[in-house]
Amino acid sequence: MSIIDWFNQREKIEDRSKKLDIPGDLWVKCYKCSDILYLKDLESSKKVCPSCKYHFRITPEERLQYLFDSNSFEEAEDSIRAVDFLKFRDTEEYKDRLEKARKKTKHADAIIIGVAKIKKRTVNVGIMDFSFMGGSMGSVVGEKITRLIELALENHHPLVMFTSSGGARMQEGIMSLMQMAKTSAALQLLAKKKIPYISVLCDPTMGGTSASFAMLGDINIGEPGALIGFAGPRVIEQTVREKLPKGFQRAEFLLKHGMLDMVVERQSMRDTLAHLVNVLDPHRKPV
Amino acid sequence: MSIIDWFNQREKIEDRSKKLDIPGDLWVKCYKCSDILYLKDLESSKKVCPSCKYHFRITPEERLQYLFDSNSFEEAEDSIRAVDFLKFRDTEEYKDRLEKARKKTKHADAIIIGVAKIKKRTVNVGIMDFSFMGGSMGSVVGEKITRLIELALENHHPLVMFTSSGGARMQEGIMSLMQMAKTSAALQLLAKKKIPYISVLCDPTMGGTSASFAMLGDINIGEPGALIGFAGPRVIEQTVREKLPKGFQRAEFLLKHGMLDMVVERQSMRDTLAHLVNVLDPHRKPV
Amino acid sequence: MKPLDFEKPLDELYAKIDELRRLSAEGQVDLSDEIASIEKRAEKLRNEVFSNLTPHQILQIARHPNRPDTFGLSMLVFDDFVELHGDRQFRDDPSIVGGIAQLGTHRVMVIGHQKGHDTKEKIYRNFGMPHPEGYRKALRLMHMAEKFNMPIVTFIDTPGAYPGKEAEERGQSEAIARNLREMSGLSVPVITFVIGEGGSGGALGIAVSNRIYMLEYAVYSVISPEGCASILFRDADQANYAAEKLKITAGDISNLGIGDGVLKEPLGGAHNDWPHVSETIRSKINEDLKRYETMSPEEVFQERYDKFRSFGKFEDPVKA
Amino acid sequence: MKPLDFEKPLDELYAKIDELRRLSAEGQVDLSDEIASIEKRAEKLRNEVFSNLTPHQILQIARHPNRPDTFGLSMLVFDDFVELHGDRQFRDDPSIVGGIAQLGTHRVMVIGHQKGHDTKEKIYRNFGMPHPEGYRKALRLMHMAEKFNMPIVTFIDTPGAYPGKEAEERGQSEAIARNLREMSGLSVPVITFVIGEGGSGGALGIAVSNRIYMLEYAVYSVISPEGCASILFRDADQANYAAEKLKITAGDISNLGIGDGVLKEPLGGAHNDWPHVSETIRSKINEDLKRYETMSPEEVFQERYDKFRSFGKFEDPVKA
Ligand SMILES: [Zn+2]
Ligand SMILES: [Zn+2]
Repeated sequence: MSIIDWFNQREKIEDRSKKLDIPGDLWVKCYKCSDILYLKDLESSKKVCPSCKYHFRITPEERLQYLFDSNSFEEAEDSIRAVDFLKFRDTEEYKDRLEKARKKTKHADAIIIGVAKIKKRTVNVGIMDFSFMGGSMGSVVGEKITRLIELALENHHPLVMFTSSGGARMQEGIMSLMQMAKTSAALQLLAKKKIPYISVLCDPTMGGTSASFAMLGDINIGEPGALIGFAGPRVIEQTVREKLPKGFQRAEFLLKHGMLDMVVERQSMRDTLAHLVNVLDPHRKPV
Repeated sequence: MSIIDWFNQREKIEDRSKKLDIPGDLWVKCYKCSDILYLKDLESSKKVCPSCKYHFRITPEERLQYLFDSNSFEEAEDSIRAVDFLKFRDTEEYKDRLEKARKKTKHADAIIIGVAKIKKRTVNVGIMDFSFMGGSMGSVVGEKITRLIELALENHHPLVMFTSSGGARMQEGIMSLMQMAKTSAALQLLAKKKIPYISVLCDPTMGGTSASFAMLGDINIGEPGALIGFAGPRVIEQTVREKLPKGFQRAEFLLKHGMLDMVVERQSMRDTLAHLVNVLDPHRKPV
Repeated sequence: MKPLDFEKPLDELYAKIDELRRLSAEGQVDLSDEIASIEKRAEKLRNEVFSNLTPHQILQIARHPNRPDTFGLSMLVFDDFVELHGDRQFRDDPSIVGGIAQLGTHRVMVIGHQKGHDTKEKIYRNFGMPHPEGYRKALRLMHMAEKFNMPIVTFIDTPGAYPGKEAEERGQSEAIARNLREMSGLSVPVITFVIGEGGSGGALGIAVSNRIYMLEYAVYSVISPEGCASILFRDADQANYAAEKLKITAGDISNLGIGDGVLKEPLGGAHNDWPHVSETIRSKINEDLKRYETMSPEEVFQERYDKFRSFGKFEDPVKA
Repeated sequence: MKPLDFEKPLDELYAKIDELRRLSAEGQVDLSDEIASIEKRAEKLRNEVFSNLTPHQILQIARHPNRPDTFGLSMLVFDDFVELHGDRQFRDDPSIVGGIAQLGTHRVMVIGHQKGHDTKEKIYRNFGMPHPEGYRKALRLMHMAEKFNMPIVTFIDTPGAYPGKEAEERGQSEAIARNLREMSGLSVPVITFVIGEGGSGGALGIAVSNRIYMLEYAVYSVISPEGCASILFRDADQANYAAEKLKITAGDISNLGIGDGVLKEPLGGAHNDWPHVSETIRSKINEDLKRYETMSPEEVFQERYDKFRSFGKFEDPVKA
């Protein structure tokens, strides 16, 4: 149900890093403090607003670039494709939505997975892409995450997930719900084998994604300001008939409520992850 | 710390079933509703006030009589005796307190243990005695409980504990604190061996007793109205500087707060225990 | 009891029959022929109505206020149900109930949602919408079941996990996620019956099971059709259509390979005959328990794991 | 910084020395002989005072506001301490902190009470008195340590578990009891340092350990001497006497067979020299970790179990 807010806000969301087409240069307006930022500056600060520390949503490519050793990412399982097995049609056909999302993001679905190196240590990494149909989890997302976990079960390297998702993909009905159980079940095997799993919850991590693999890290890290929860704020407000307090369901709120181990700024994320991977890695030979 | 209230209330407590010496017959005044009850009636109702259902504190002998098959109890480890190894003296010497308590209760310390049958099934049973120095846990209580658990580890019969205690026995200093860990550690072995443990929390179960073996039942049962908690009500009131609401730390309150599986009246206790023992018993041959 | 919308014509016929019977009984006229004829028509209409229910109509039956519930089934299907309470952490959540029961020589742990029937109970049970502590109680009981080697039976009937403020504060996501992971690792069999409304993660949180049976008029969905309509169609009135598209009925769930069978309900729906439904469920459980007795804990685990591992529909040219 | 009561005469001498030095420095008179003489007296007095501390005076040192704390020691003893938060259920309790650190090639999980120093931090950390969620966070971290085969180091410094309303509601007893049971079953070694106040169950809840070391002026007690006095003696002023009777000092705890060693503090107490204390603790941990490297998980478990199993003083004519 949490995906409700996200679908309602669709346009607004995609507007967040709206480019202002001022001739000559490219400028961006901060979603939070409304400062006008020079795009190059924003990029060199890893898409964190220098004025207010707002963490812009970023693409999987940007995340790889900011956090992992250059060119170390090797994508896996990139041939899997979603099918419209329910012949689902709302205001648009699922098929067409998929097509559009693929064109827009240049990705086959809402996640890429593979292995990458972080300060020379190999990790299994999955990065969700909110701009692909709200990062919603259908069969492909669930299958790729599961295969990524299976990869970790083979190579014994730590697993690092970056989540950003409105929840389950309604267009795949009950099958999308089952991906919650499938991925969590695979994590159960991972836990049994004592392979470390670090979950980095990015903005937003809601619904079926939050209520499955995202929350199950040995260590859960939040990005500053990330919205994280089961039900969406709008649904909650409708249910309890009151306005939610400022900061509700933000990463800092979850930290206080015991759900996250830490909230880490994007600037320090690479160091933090590299350190944790180093400390937890069962291989743990000096690199 | 919880034992504070209990020591402060000492006289009051021992007054609870004060006998009114009316010539000719023996009458008792209900601690809760102040009804004057004919002692024989009270005894035939298992020391539950017919008017208000107040559960009087009872002796280990009464508990055996009300709940277990007649004469089925075989006491174990009854030779262990407390020693005053700290030469503890407050307003009285520990030695003298022990002596008085032994005279009063006819027990060596604040617990009896052994095997008994309940509807023909054998169980390992421990029964604490609040009237022995407030049911406080010193080395002897801790040791007897631990040996009882070890007995269960050998004979594989379920363990049933009846707790009634103000907490650790201060007169044995740090050694009494360690009994919490010793008994809980033994329960860890019991859990590993999957031998069922039913904890029946009677009035009162506080402090170090509550914060160790009493809370660790596979199934936790409360007696109606029993006071159960870590800190005593008076200490809490001093700390938070407000009056506690009615019913705070009573068995029904703990049920609501998820700490107990059920609250069972003394009248149904035998049936309930027999049923649970029957269902959980790993031997589980029909009797 | 108020009839459901699509039952109204049927209900009118029954009212007619009752009236004729009363007249007959008063002895003024013999109306037995007329009665027989109308009864025949009613029977036919009933068969027609119930063999052509739309998903949205089925949803109404699934949500029927007199739908059999977890407590009722615990009493009717099993012997000696004893309720156990509490998550040992925060609260006893009345919207998920559980306890130990017996079935012949078997002991089972029964866990299920409880919506409540009258207004007071509904509020007390939060309309069957659990808080995190409900899932944590369920998990505690499941771990107890595993410890004592008891099969687990769960009954699903919830609009969903509660979307409230405190539920979020106390980690609704964490509680459900943990259950999914832990249930998948259990060494005892878990048999699930979707008896009413299978509402999304709120249902799945106690339904990572070896067997998932759907009562004939139960539903199971990733989102309520109303919710789906208002999001995707931006029009809550499209709930009918969404109910159809989402494939939420017992038949659909089985066709998709998620359900392991549809359990026939008495004509008119399970709310008309709880004992009938209980009998169906009991014999299903007995059948399954017999099978699980021959399986090792590892096989039981693996069966459930393989089941959920297989869920998903996609194209994979490489592995195809 | 305010001196403790029994430090006052000493403090006055030091003030005198400072004054003489200042005069000397101003070049008016040469006071070096006098200074040397008073320094000698101060040294002697200091040795006298600290070799004859009463348990109650030791308690004052143990509670010294500048006593080394868990955060400080985590930084000084180890490398790269990373704090981890939360119980994954309800709240992150700031009165128990923990995280992963390194010590040479070892990785360890560090957990301890944090009282706080200034008023604001003290309130934030509830004066080091944990709620149930503090114990649950500790347990989560201990299970993580066990999963990844990390030894655990705990630092004890608490007046006790918080005796508050919400702590009771959320199961203070349950949380502590569970920790006692679960800690006793850990397959990784647990090394505990009582660095300040070892307050009853609130301390024990993270101290079911293979090794229990006491800093020289730390205390460990079943109840605070003040509490004991007001209960048993019905007179809070008897706290001095109770402190003596309860046997709470490092020496007493070791003599009773509970402590595994007393770690010498710098003269005047650990609050004067955190690095000194850290060095002592580090070398103790290194020594122990070397030993545990040669032991199997089963042996590590058994060592701790046997230790706690042996606690208790009683007469047993039958088994004697
Ligand atoms: Zn900004
Ligand atoms: Zn009464």
